[in-house]
Amino acid sequence: MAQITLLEAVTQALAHELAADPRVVVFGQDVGANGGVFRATNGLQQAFGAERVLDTPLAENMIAGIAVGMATQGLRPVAEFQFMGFIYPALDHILSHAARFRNRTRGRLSCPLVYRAPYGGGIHAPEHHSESTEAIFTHIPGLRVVVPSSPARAYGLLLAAIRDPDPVIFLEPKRIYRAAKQEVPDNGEALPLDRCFVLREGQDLTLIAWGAALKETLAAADQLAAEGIEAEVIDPATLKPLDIHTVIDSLEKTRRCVVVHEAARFGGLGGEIAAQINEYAFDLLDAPVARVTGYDTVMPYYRLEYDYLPSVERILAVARETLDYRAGGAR
Amino acid sequence: MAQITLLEAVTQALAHELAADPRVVVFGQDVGANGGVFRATNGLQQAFGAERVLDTPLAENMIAGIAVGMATQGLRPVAEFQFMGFIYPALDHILSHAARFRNRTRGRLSCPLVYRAPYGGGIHAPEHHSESTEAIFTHIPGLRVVVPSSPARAYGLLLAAIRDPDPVIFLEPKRIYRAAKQEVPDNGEALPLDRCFVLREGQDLTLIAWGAALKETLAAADQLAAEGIEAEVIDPATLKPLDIHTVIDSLEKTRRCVVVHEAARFGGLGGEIAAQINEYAFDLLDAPVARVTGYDTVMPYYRLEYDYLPSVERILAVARETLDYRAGGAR
Amino acid sequence: MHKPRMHLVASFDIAHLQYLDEQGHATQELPDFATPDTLLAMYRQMALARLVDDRAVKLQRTGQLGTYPSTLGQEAIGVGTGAALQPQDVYCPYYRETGALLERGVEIEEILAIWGGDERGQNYAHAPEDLPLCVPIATQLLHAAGVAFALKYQRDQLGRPARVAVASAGEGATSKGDFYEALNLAGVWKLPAVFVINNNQWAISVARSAQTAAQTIAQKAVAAGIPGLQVDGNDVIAVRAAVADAVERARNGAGPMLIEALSYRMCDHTTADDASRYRPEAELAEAQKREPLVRLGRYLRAGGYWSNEAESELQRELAEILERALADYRDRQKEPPTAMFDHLYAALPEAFLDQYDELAGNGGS
Amino acid sequence: MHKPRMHLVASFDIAHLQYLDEQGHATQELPDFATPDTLLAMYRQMALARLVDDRAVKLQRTGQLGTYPSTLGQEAIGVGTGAALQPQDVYCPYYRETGALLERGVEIEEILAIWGGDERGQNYAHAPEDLPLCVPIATQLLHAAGVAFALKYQRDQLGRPARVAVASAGEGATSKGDFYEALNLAGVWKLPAVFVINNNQWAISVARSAQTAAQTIAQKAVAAGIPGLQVDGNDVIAVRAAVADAVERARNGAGPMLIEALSYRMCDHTTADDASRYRPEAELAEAQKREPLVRLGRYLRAGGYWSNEAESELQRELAEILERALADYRDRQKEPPTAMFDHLYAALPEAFLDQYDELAGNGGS
Ligand SMILES: Cc1ncc(C[n+]2csc(CCOP(=O)(O)OP(=O)(O)O)c2C)c(N)n1
Ligand SMILES: Cc1ncc(C[n+]2csc(CCOP(=O)(O)OP(=O)(O)O)c2C)c(N)n1
Ligand SMILES: [Mg+2]
Ligand SMILES: [Mg+2]
Repeated sequence: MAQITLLEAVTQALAHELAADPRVVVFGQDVGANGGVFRATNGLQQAFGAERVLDTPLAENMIAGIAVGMATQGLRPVAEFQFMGFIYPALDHILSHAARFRNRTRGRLSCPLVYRAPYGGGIHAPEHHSESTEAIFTHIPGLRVVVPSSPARAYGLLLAAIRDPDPVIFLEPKRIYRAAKQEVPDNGEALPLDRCFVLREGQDLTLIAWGAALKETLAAADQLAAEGIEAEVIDPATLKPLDIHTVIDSLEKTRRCVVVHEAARFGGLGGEIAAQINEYAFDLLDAPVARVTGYDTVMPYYRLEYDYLPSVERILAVARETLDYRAGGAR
Repeated sequence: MAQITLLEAVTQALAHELAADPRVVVFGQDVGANGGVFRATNGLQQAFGAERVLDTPLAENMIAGIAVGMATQGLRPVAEFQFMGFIYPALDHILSHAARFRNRTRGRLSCPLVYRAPYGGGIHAPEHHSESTEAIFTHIPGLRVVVPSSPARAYGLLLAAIRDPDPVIFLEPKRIYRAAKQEVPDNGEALPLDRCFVLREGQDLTLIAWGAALKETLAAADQLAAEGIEAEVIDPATLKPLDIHTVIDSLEKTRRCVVVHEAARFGGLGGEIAAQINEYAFDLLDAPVARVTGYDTVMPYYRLEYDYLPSVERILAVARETLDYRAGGAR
Repeated sequence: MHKPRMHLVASFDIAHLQYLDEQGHATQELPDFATPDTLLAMYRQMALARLVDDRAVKLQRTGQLGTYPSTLGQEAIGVGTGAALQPQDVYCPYYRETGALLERGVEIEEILAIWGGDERGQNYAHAPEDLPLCVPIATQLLHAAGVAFALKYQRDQLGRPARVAVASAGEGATSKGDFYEALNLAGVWKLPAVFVINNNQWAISVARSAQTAAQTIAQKAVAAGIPGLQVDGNDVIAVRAAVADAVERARNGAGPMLIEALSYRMCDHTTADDASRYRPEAELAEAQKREPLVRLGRYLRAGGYWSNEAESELQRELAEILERALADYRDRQKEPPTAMFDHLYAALPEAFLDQYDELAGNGGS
Repeated sequence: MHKPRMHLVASFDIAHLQYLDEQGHATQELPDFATPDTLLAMYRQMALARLVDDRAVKLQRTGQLGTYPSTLGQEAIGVGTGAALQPQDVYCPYYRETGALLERGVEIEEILAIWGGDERGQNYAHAPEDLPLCVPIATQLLHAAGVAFALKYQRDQLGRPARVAVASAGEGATSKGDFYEALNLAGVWKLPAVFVINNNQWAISVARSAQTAAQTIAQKAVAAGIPGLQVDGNDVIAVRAAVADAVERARNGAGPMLIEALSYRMCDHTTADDASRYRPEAELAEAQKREPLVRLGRYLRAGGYWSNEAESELQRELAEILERALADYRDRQKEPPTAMFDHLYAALPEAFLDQYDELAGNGGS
């Protein structure tokens, strides 16, 4: 079987569901003949017809809004935002409607839909093309927020997202769209949306990261391993609802934790994870939960983008501080 | 001097700046003849003219976008969103533009503007009229996010917001718009946007809250005081950038902390505060930083809204747990 | 500079439709549906809407209901629109909708429940596929475009019957991008969607003239390349005729249409509003002369189809209906606090069980 | 049902303006500004824009520049628009803007810097009040409305001279709510704003016909109650004449206007695009015949104002200008990492000093 990229795994999942479920409709800007600006929908219009794979006019608020309307009538819309930086005009429909229709109508109408968007920095793109503001969405009750970090997880999680009876924000780390290949059987098997994935086991330190930042996080773990320090690496994948128990289980072993994300630090998801660890596992902790994140500034134009993104060096530095931490206070 | 409400203090601050600075322009839906649906702009159009206090057509995205354009040309726009629940269509202009113009142009153009909105629940309003999603805004680099909790702070902080050279989201806790009166001299004295306010001193526990939730938080502190427990109550007021040092100073004394907010828990600002306390003061803590928040669900229609909002009872229960906490683990 | 020569590339006309004038005289031959029975049925529904609105405002004043938006003076729009639809069509309302909801079979008690702070009101027993009331202005218009897509798709791809999505909004809503984006999409995708605008001249305190420089709201259709029509929104026959035509047109695959129904908001915006702060007295007095219920009543009386006795009998009957609904509304128990999690997701994720338990009083933090 | 009688309430015409046809023949008397000198100056700027675009694409192909959007074939729109403005007017561009930026005095090196991933490119040395390039589609149109308000306010309230805000966008942008909201506000507030649409027939891979059912983009003005005009966007005289007229109209208090300039995107959308995936070959060949630079050249040659020698001399001169700019661009040093905090706020709040220090390599975590 051929090895495929994360990007191709997305396409494979979309094709699988288009074939399996006549209610599935794929739409967005340039998803048709062009196959999407990243080619995530490559060949789908040709294969499934322009009635099921549609180019929309240029309006993200519209894309989000019509998806809501479609979903309430039993379709399974899968809408693409061309880049996460262009999802903001759509927030109202996502937050006020997609996430609330079921609750508002006491279950009478619901929004089984997927909003996909390539996200994150690191591809030398123009302004607004490198956003990672997942924390805006993880704060919204009623949503699921999912970020795959490998071809297999992209395939299995996207299947799950499309089949999920509720709205899912599916953020695709475009920096690793083509970074690695993997065999991904097209077997229609979904992955769970309520479990963290433990990518690497270890007992000395827990590293938590998702999306493209796992690249540097795993590299840091390798480096630590070379020094005899075994880091456990956890990919939550589904950022909301978050499976904190897998994290706590890990901390039972490691007692030390570093969270890594590209997004700005203040109000990023790292804070929530740290707070929950604090709440669930305060007694376990031998060091404060540390964060390695994007800075609290606007993602810079590309010349400085790698100065902004968490690097292996930054992760290692904070990991070492966390490992070396010895309580200095009274407790 | 007359005592005025928080709402009247807002009006007083707006009038003061309209009088003091010809660049100040106030606009939004119904802010003119009607004086705003809550009357925050009562009498301003009559006093300053329809050229400076303007009713807009009905489009929040437009309101946010024109404010950006105005500000780049040296005006000082103060735009009202009628309710925080209607600010979402405007997110793109707030996040992608207001917060970025200075950075994008390396200081050539900037956005000295204020986006005001009544926020929070508890007034038996219809759907979407009780939002408290401040965490969406506090995550955005380049913004300031301010929430007053008394007439004097509303006046002083709004003056500061209007005079600030950068964009400010000014969220007015409408549940306490008319809850209390206070003498607020119209002396044009602004309050700092980079300092927490310590509303009550104490050495046993630190309670952190903002906006209307301070009502219950202060009531809980009173109750604790009656039992001989002195809680320090901190109102950050400016939620971003956050003055964590005042919080840490308090924890030096109390070593225990509870954060209270109306917003949903997951990804709410309470998580960020807990994470920062963890980072800055891990050794000080005798108990995990606890949170009393809205639930991770949609703010319900009004019959259940007080079941959703943090109550004095919930705050007391968590405060007591935090006070009673004894480390059970190895450290 | 001298005036350059240009050539014409496109031309557009906006027309206005009326059947009954202010005195209730027919200004042209009535459409086929306008039999005495049909007109009486619509008269009844408008009268019921007025009664419900009136009582709802009183309930709010006495603390028994939350904020409520009356349709006083605009009953012909909701009733005319609702009457023009087939049951299987999907209605996508805004929030000022008493008449239309009644036509769609929504219970009075459900309407009251919504404004009484209870989500269960949106779980319509008899209009299972209609969208719930929509508060964020103009957003329902995009939902309607999506619904229209779904209906078209279900017909074309899944062999279901032809159905139409019909949405409503106020004239203030036509300033918001959603309105335009919905029309534009419906136009280019030729969706079976009809957009009905209640132009009641006010968006809270903002007058029609302050919303747009467009001479008519109907002409906003030109931007989307779809037909736009203005109707006398106080003439229930005109409203129903125009909407029914547009709906059948859409059902037959001819695409969407925009209808502007001219009326007047004879009430406060909602019970939270005080229109005397901004509305010229004279304007209201003028509007009174054009209102839809009296107008249709005049026509019916002139034709011998209506009388004082019939009116008293109707009012008695409607009052009874209302009282029954009120009793149901008052009997309604508050949901348990845990209900706020019951329909957040299809099944509550594990991550929120702690909070559910806390609400249930079973501990947790 | 028989067809009802309706009365007409509004009518609209959309006109098209052209001065030079595809062969470069004048189709009517040229406007006063169209002296040989002025035309030659515009020819020069269009040629420069083409050169810059061509080189920028090559720089990208060789890894020396990021994604770049060429204006190939659309130079008349940027140059004609830019030439129609006064220096004190405020230009609110989108991102496909080489010609207009050159007209506004933005340095080639600044343009390259922007697409080379350096914010300093947006700190225009010679257009201090113009807005920077704008990537989120159509948002600049609302900024332009705000700018127009500011200019009007500064004139009316603060005694400053009359100025105009001019914004541009692609035809794809006219599907987005921002476009419509901007026009609507400009209309009802009678703002001194002019909106110029580069209708290059494609929005990446989405054809004009898939954006909207409107026969013209110009007619979208009808929705806002403002005038709309279509011009031949490959005729720089028509573009300049129409924009100059609209700008003077706006300056004189007559309010906003929408101008649709018909052209064709003869290049890929950006260097990240491959138009061969979706663009019919024949369409490009057709467009080639109508392109603006050759067209104006033909007119100038026919009048004896231009020649092969002049062309060679011009190309030599422009190449030199470009090489100097390229040298500056290549010499440009990357900013220090701390620069990402330098202009986030007017002064960096204490809360972020830790992070600043970390970036500066002074420790912190
Ligand atoms: C997006 C949004 N902004 C503001 C509001 C507050 N609001 C409620 S109704 C209304 C005026 C609506 O006017 P119009 O569309 O003419 O409808 P009408 O109420 O007159 O029927 C406003 C501003 C809202 N509900 N949604
Ligand atoms: C809000 C938003 N959505 C999507 C994009 C991605 N995008 C960049 S250009 C473009 C097409 C724009 O087409 P048009 O407006 O016709 O302008 P053109 O590029 O053809 O000049 C798209 C979809 C964007 N920049 N902003
Ligand atoms: Mg209205
Ligand atoms: Mg285009």
